[in-house]
Amino acid sequence: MHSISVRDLTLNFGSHAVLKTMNLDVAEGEFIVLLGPSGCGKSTLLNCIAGLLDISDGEIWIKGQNVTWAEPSERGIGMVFQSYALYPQMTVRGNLSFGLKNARMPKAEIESRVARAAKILQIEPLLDRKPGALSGGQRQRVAIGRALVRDVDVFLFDEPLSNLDAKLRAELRVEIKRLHSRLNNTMVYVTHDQIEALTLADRIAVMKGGVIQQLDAPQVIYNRPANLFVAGFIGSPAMNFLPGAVVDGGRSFRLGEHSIALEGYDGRAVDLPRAILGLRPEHIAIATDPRPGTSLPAVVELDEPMGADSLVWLKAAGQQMSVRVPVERRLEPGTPVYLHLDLPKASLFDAATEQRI
Amino acid sequence: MNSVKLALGLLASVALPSVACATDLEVTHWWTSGGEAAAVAELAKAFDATGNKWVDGAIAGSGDTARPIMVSRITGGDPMAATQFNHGRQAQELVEAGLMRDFTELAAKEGWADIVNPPSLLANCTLDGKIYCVPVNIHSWQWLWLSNKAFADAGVPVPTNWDEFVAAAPALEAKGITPLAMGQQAWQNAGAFNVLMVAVGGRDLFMKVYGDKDEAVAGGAELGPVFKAIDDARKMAANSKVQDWNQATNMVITGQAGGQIMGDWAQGEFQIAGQVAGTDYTCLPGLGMNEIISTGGDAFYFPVLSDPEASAAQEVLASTMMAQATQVAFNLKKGSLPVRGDIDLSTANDCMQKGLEILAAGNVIQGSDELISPDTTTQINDLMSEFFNDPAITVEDAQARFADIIATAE
Amino acid sequence: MADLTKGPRGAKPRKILSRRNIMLYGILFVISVYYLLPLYVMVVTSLKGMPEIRLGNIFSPPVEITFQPWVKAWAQACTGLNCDGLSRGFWNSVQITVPSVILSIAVAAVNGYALSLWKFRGAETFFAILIVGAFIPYQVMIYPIVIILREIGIYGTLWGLVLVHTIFGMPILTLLFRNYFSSVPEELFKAARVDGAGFWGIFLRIMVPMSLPIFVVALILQVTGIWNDFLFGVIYTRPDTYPMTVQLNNIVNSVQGVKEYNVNMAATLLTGLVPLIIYFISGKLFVRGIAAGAVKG
Amino acid sequence: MSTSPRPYRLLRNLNAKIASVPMILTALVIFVGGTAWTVFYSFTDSKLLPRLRFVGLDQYERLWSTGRWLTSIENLLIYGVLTLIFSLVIGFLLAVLLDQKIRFEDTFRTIFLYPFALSFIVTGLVWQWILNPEFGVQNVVRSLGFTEFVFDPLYDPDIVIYGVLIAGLWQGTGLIMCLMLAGLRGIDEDIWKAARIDGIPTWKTYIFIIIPMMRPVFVTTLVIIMSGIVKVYDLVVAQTGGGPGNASEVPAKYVYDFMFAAQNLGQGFAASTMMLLSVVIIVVPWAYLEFGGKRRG
Repeated sequence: MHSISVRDLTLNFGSHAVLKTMNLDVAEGEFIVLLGPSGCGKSTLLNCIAGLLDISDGEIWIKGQNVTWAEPSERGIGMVFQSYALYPQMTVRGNLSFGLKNARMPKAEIESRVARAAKILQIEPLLDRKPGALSGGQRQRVAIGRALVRDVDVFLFDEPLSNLDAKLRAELRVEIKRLHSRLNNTMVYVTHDQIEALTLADRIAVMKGGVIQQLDAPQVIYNRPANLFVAGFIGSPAMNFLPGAVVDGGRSFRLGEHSIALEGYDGRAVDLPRAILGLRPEHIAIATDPRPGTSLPAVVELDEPMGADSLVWLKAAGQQMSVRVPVERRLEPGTPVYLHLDLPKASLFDAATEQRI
Repeated sequence: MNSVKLALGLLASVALPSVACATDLEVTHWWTSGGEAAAVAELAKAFDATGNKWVDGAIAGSGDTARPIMVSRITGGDPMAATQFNHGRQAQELVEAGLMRDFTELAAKEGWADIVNPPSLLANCTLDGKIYCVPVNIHSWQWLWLSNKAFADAGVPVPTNWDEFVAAAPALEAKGITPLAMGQQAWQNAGAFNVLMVAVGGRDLFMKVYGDKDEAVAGGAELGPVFKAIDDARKMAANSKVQDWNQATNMVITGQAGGQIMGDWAQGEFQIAGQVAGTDYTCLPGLGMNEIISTGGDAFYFPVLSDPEASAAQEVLASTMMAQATQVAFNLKKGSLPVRGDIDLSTANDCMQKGLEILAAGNVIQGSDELISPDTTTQINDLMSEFFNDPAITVEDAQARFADIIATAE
Repeated sequence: MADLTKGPRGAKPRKILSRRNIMLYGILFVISVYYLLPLYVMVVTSLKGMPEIRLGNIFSPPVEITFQPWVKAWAQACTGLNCDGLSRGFWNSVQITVPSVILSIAVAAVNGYALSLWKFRGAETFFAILIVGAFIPYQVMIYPIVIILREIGIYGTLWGLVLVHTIFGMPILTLLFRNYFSSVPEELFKAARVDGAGFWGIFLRIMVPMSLPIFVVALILQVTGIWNDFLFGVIYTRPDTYPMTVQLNNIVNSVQGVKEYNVNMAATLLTGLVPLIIYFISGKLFVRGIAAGAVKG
Repeated sequence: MSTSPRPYRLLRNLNAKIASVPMILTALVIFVGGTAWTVFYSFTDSKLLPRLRFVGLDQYERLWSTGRWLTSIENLLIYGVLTLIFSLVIGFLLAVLLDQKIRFEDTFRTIFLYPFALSFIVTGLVWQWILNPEFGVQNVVRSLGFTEFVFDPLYDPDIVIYGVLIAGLWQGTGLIMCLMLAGLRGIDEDIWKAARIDGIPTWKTYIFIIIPMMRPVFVTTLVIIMSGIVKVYDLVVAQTGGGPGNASEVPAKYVYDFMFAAQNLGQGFAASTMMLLSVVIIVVPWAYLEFGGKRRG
């Protein structure tokens, strides 16, 4: 049984389709991250799952129940929002217990649940304060606590860390991960931050234009992006794209006057007049000598030390490329070098369909 | 029957002292100036004496403020027990709609047809042979009130007619006295015009214009002198900057103005101010020209009520209003003439006596309210109001517009 | 939502006696005179006797202060047969104002809440009609409303009048509440739904407690409007429940000889006292609430 | 938790819909229904009571050939345009003045706003009194030695409408100032900092940056000002009674007078219909753009 199952979900605003026949199954205890640029429909999908938006077509199942038309509170979910959405006139305790009171839970039970959540999140000293007197991080803990006390199997996070500064964000990210491993409940987490996605998720659903582009484990998403969009969206700096053609019955990639042997590439190899070769910066090595068939001559333009490693920007075959190198390796602008390509880790896309081949 | 009811009422009120067993009747009217209020008090007193209670629903302003309220209440299904209307055409539609009580029976029993004089008053209350209202007084518009003090101050004799008054105007102005007091409300301007039409033009002309609605006469040379007179009035009233009619009357009382064209209700104000006709002020019916008075007046209408007790009390009130004693008391205070021809008003002052004489001689005409619809009245009011306030409007323009109004009048 | 506690935003203050400040305060002072003059005239006139008023200068302070006009306006002035001044209407006005204010605000608040957070198909259309309704002169509606009230059977009752005030207060108040609730973060509303609060639960437990400023605005607008209303008060009630403004009109328009300007002014001030007091007490909240209800569109 | 079937569209948000019933009824029955009723009967020759005797466009022909109606339209245009301009300009300038970090801001604000608590009836009476040539400003100036000084707007048909305007602005600008002040305070302080760094003069910052940012405030303000203009009635009645002559007549008064005083409902309805028509032409497209069909979230 899936924890959450979205079946053929469609959502239209007027004539504009925001979500298009979407399908998504989330296993029990799984941490799914919905990732995408703004306007891709990821928050909309989350709101549909929560029951905060009426869908146009399709079904939503949670824990084996068809909840397509159930009220949000009847779906057995807890939700955490970007702006925390704490009730300003209630104390922290009031915020935590509001939902339980609405469910007409006995007082003692409410108290014990609030106490437990407060303990887990270490917000016990704050219980009698109003949200206005809390810091951003504290507020978000309370917001998480509000989902926690509901003792539900599904947690929905709508960009919960976006309003926090970088340091707090990293802290809370870890905390959410710890929480997940402790509670082991299903979590659906919306973000536009790929670091959050890559660190937290069991699986990532990369979305664009109301469609899930790829749904896979973070490493798969990273290493074997399903299409050009996913390849470009994930990874910083972005994947290097080299436009060219697949020739020789799929055995080599022609890039201007250069030809690269597609040795060890694990895709189906067919000839394509217009194709794109994608290589992540760390899958390229810089050398002084050429390596026949799998290297390209290049000229260094700029190097960008980033602490742990360094990015080198070069020009090769008329394309700008970036390469990740150890920080000790400094290269003067104008130096001619050869790029050795790690083709087994490369991605090849059909320029027309933008799909991986 | 009424006395039985009264007795029962009294008995009941003795038996159950804490409960108001007398029927409360709400009576709405717009009589709120000093003289008017004193007159209403007489009606209320007489009615209260029957063991019932007069609940006063005065709405100040003028009929124009009060009438919408009354009409709304009646059509809204929450009518008062009795309400003032100028009889004539104002209430006709309410009667036609069956919202007003029919008093034919009571009138027959008390013989109103024999006692009401002139009979046109009762005729105005009658629709399809049934009587729907109780006339309470006769008001005539055709009076010129002059301040003896003002003329003494100016050193000219008190005029005896309109022409002398116009001639005396420069002398008054020389002393800083406003010759003619005139409130700035439209009905006062139009009222003066209608008065001048009768006084200067005569009864026949008036009837041709308002009775026959003869457009040719309205626009013709016959009406020329009337428009000249109203032009004189406009010049004489140029410095009169008051709104209400009784403020204008007050100017005459205090000698700030020479005179005022106003209906006989102005008399109540002189009376309240303790002035004596003949010595302090002079009244000229028909402006001293044609001694004819109109016999418009006020009447009370009684909306149909569902409560039988209140309906019975309505009859008591109607009967009370028509009673001799009430008529005398009320009209003396109001400065109007009683609707009954069979009562002695020897206590009335000079001016009222003059009015009574004219009435007895039958020199009466119908009031304009009875001849033309409120709609037409409003149009004439508008015209006269503009005329008085804008010296740029020529006599010819005004007459041409007047003829247009008469042409479409109903 | 905007918060007035953030303080003024204009240019920085400089020396206290700079030319700029002298001009600034000079202008403010002159304008204040224009705004205060009528109040001054009203107060001064109401404390004078009639002979002094006749002497002419309305701006001169009273030589002999008399409270007689106030007494007369409150308890003695006549309309028709009733000579008990404004006192008669005071409680009537209270009785009309209190339920009218409560009901009209309650309805408008719920409207604004439903319109901003529970949008349903067609809701905006009804709202647009309502806004256009704000432009319809009341006079035009007198007749249809008489008929409607008659058909419902509450013509002439207090509830009829309360209903009329609720109806005519609705457009502007709904606009204010809608704007206010639109500025409430939508996530708060979503969180409450996840927490299992329903339409009324969210309204009463979440929205109302955080809406004090806008309720103050609505309160002031309605108390002022309803207390000052003459037209509906006189048409849709009966004499024994006439509001104070009807008596004010009667006093001002029943002229006994000369106009008693001092009594008129005293009556005017007495009638205006309730809204003025309410306004002075909660004026600051009023501005803050206006900020919340009008700034966001 | 149970498998819930898809509910009927009408039953979604049922509570919100139930709660909106008063609004929907008001919009449909009162505003649309009442308006339709009025338009319908404007084609009849109804006198005191509505009756179904159709006369086609006669009432309209008469309306547009009546000098008083034309005067009232002219007055409404003058009064409306000037009120709109002056309310916005004065309201905004006052708000800017108060936004200069001045002392006694509360006091000044109270002074400018208190007239709003008073009714138009009161406003009209006071200004009638102040503008009365025998007692008021003219008399005072004359007594200072300027014996030829003439200032009697209420008695001069050519300028009487400006006399009404003075009173109307006195009553209403305070509220506009409040709205504007709220709008100014709602602007992010960073905008001011940015403008200062860019060296933009203060007045330019207001006109080109601040005012455009205050659009929602202006929308609310416009609704309030314009709905007040169309409905202006009490003020004229109390201050001038429409006089001298018909010089200060306004459409709402024309409607009222013809419906009730002249007992010509048909004519009154025709005049109402013309008023409604102008409202519809001006307001509906705008209201639709501003409030209708717009989606959030």
